Amino acid sequence: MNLAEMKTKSMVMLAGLIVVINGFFPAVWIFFTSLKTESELLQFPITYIPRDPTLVNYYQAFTEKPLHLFILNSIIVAGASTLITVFVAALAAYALTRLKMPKRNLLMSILLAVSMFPLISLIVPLFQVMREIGLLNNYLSLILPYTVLSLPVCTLVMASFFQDISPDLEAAAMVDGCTRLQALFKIVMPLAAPGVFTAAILAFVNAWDEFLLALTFLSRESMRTLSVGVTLYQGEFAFPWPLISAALIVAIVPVCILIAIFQERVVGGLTAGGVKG
Amino acid sequence: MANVKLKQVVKSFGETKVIHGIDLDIKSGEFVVFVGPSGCGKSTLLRMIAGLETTTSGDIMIGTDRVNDLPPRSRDIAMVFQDYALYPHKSVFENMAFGLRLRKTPEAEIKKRVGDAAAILQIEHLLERKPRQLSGGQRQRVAMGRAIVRDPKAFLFDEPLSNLDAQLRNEMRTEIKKLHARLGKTIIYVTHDQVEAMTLADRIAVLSAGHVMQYASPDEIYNRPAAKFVAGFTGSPSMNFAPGKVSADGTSVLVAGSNVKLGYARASAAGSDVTFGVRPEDISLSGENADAIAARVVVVEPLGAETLVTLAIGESKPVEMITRVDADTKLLSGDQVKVSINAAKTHVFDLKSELAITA
Amino acid sequence: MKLKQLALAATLASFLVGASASWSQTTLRIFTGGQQRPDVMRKIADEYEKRTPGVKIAVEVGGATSEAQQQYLNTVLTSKDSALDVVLIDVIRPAQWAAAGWAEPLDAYLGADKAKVMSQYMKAYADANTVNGKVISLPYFADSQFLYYRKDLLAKYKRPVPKTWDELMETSQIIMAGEKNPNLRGFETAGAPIEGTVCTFLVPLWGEGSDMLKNGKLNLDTPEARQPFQLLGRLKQAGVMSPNVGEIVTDRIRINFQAGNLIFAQTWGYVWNRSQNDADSKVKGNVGVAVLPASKTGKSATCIGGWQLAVSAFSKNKAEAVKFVRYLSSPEVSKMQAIAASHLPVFPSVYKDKDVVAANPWFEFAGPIVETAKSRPVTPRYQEVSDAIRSNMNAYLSGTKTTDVALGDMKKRLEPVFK
Amino acid sequence: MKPSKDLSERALGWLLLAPVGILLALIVIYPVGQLIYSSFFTIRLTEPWLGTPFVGLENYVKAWEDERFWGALQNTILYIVITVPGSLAVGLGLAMLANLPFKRKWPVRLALLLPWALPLVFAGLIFRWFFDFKLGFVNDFITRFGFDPVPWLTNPMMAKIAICITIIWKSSSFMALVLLAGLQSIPKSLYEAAEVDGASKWVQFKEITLPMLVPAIFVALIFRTITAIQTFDIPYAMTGGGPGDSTETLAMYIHKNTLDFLDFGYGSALAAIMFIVSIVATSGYLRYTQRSAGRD
Repeated sequence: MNLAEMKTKSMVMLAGLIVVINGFFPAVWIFFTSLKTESELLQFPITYIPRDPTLVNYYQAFTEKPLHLFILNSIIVAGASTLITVFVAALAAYALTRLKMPKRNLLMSILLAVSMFPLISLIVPLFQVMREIGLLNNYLSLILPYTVLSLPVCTLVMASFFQDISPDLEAAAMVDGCTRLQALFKIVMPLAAPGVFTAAILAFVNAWDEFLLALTFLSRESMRTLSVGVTLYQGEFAFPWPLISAALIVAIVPVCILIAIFQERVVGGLTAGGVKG
Repeated sequence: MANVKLKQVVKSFGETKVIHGIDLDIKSGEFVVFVGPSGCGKSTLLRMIAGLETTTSGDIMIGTDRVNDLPPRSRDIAMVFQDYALYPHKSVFENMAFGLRLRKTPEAEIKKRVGDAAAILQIEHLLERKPRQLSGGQRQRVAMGRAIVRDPKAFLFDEPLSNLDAQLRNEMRTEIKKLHARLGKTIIYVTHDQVEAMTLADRIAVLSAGHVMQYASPDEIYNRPAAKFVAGFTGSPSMNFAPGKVSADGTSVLVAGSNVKLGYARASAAGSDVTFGVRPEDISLSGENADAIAARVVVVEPLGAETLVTLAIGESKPVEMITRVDADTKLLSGDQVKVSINAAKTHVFDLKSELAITA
Repeated sequence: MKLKQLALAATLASFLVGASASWSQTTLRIFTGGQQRPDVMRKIADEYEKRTPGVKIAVEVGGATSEAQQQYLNTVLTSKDSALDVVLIDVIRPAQWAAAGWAEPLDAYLGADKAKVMSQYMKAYADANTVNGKVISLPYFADSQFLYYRKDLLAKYKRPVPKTWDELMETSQIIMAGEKNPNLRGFETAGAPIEGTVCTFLVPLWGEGSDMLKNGKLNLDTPEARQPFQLLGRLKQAGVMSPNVGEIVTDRIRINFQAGNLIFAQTWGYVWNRSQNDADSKVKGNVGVAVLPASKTGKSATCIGGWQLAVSAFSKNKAEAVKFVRYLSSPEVSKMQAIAASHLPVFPSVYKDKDVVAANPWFEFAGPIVETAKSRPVTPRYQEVSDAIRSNMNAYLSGTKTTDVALGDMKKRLEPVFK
Repeated sequence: MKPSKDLSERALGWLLLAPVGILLALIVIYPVGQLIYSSFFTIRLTEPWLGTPFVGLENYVKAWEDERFWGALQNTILYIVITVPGSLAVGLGLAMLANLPFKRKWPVRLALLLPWALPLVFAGLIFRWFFDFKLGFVNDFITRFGFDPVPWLTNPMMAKIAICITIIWKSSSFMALVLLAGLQSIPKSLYEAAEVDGASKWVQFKEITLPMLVPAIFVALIFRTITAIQTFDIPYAMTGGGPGDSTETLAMYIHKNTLDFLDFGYGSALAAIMFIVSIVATSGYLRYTQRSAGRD
């Protein structure tokens, strides 16, 4: 290896380090905090690395609140809304890209315009809708709005993927005896798998992140989702950071694992879908 | 304009060596083609000359300068890429002008040079268009135009025709040949297509697995291949090979139970097992004569101008060989015929080294 | 095939029977915040279920802060949802609940007992739960702001517990100068834009003998109204209060006090237990509780807190709910809470209960202080009032508004509420 | 057996769009209608005796005269103007760095995905801690270099900076993902051609990377703008709008008016205004998609 190559190599390492630190430092901070006792945390000057690491916060995070239920609820809500979003968005994207629909650009624009409406201002009327159809404290009260939240983006991503699939393939499938719908599900969808996957991840993270609706629509403690559940550790009179940090770490880990497993495909999917948008 | 010289050029990626110490001397104004199957290292070698790949060791000289450590932009070369690499957001004119602008060429000069190149390539009417509005052949011309306007020391072509259909490929091949004749520039051209290599090159470098197998004129490559690999890579259909045994005096080879005369004696291989090779056009149907070998027709493929015939030659253990015959020759599969082999055009290769045995 | 259908029918039938059996049972759903010790509430509910056959209590735990809870309740109640029967509400809310018609007035249920029932409670609580003569809710437990102080430090420097703000400042400066601990501050109170900051404004104002409202009209054009700003400004200027008071939230005061970084603190009742019992508390055994200071001429008053029980106007089991509320708001439960959760009782009598005092010795001093507690302005638009006060107080404490601007803006926002 | 009949394309199209339509109608269109309708009435739940009289545009007039609304609007616009280009710049930087040829790709990718997957509220809470005057590591860091601690969250200017930094940190990673996707779709040969043509790295960035990234940048910007208009969680968690109202956004003010003050008429009017702001801010994009759709 010559000097120039070594220089390049160390520059690349440095770049990687910057990106990694930028992405990880809050998580690392939170992780360290989760190993501290409250008194160490409040020490001044502050400490960075825990002096007496303890796992007691993790134990407490699970015993003080049903953290496992929060995780489960988040998985149920995010998972179900992801499935519905992908399904519904796939149908719409198909109709908008592959069928001869009148005014499809207009339809697309409407879809986008709708997504621009600040969801935050819809909480009260939405709450009434949910109550009228009896969905309060029902997972559906979050699943449905989350589905809508991600619909426009997912439709766009999938539409851009569908556009790239040769119409001949579908024609071939129909000659072979598929109906249009079968052609969609058996030929187009599998071929657009990266797009479907990207849409799914987007929808999942959107749902996983959401706070305000979750706070308002699922009030029973056993039905809280993670983003709300973790903030429940704080109180009027308390902000137990180490405990919250432990809960946060537990909350972040599943997503991290999910992302670590699928990161290749997330980036790959965005690669293909994001650009064309 | 300049000559290009490679001295013991080596390229390795980590532990794996992909170019094994290549020496090549390309004369100023010469059209040299690197040919070889995919993965032989020909593109890597070209990119090393361009400066797009680092050189692990050895020297690359363009003119009198050693350019190993120069970035591509300082090597004064122009390159035409396989996918043309036209800047999609720039018009044809701007694509061609880009390199000149970067060299701070005066506007009038840019106009003139782009205009001239466009005239040569007959793309003057396309100058305002964007690349995506062009056909494949037009894009190809633009890519060449971009190289021409630069007036560099050397042109590098990286499989420039492989994305075109057969018809267009032939046309563009002729264009490139004309262009070389007109500009007289040093051109290094990479292709896997031996027809392109044969038709375009002043000299061909046949590469295999990071080695130059032969570096010679097309005629020499075709008629005096230095190795079995080179022989098999050129000509279409390619040379017929069969296992053989050189006679004790070295003047003939025993192939499929029949004795085949050699053009001259291979004393060095007398009595040893070899690979025998003969090109299809050097096998001819003949009447009964002393040297004629019995053969059976297996497949007949009329091409219009000529007909390819696959024969099972020999008596004891027949081997299949292809020959070209006149289009009027009427043969059916299963016919028994006699063939003779042009002794002057026979080749013998060593079994192990696969190099041609020439003495 | 037939058999399967039969089995299915039998299963369905058994479900129906089971369901109809449970119909004879009433399930009351009570909503409480996560900070009001839902675990203790559960125990009390278990006790109630034992005594009252046919009634099941479901405890629903809401958001962490009073505001988070109210935001949720707002959505539930504006849509007239009958899901909740009993709701635990902050002491500042009965007026809003009365106005919005969310709480079932309890007068009819109390009947002739009304006067007797209400007179058992500390007066401040009887008042806080009565709006326009109607009993909107019943008190569950009390709370108020106290002046916490460091007994050891006051003793070391031979200073009395301050009666006035000037004394507090002087004592702080003396001790801070003597201790030479750069982390030690004299005084801390809430300054972030949170509900507690309303008390940060009101306590000194009351201490001047003034009030925000006079006969229901805004009364901030007085010289006294400038005092809270000037006082806190002086404290901050002198370094007695930390420069970051603008980001101080309630629990931060406890943390700082417990860490031994404060001489005085103005905060709620829960701090006593934590600072005396937490393993990491550095002030164990040195915590004193007193009434908050006043001005030289005024009379000290503290800010009332605590939680009330309201019956939802949309409940389908109002009668049962009221019964349950009456139970929860009884001396018996007050004592249970005092012992199990250190919740301050709403009955003067309970403060003197032997078991209660044994569990919480400090209740002895706390009782009289709670008696001095005053309510924050009573109005259905309290949230707007609170917002006007806290955001301007916060702006002032952060140094972004002067007294004139902060007070002016506060008035501007309050005027439409009290027009 | 009857031959199965395929629906006409158009009928099938409408059928496939139906689920979207139903969901939108239920979750967005009906509530929005209710919202706009409400904005013409006085609906103050704290004072139900006022009834719900029709007041025409009074709520809008009130907004026009409401300093706090203008302040919130100004803050929102400030956050858009700072954080949208900010996260684009940081995101582009991250994407460029992440696009380098790493031997091990997963730590880098994970580092890009993590901030994206971290819920906004969490990000707000964590950064509030970072910017804490006394216990935050930012002040710890700068005091170590001999500077005075900065009152990050209690000074309006500094609080805005802290919020913008947090928003940029949180949103730049998604930006980076989209841009990285864009970068990876640029053929390598373009850079090689430019290299041979004589372009320096900077010229390559300016002449190839940026123009080629335009579609990706556009997509990223639009989604970022839509979310920036709705900025809520991060300032809510970090400052609660303080000091004073100096960091309050439109979304927070709407939230306050509806869920705290229970003034639904006024809150609805504000929400409707916010919708108009969204439409204005993104209409350019709509035109762009229309145009590009028309072109292809």
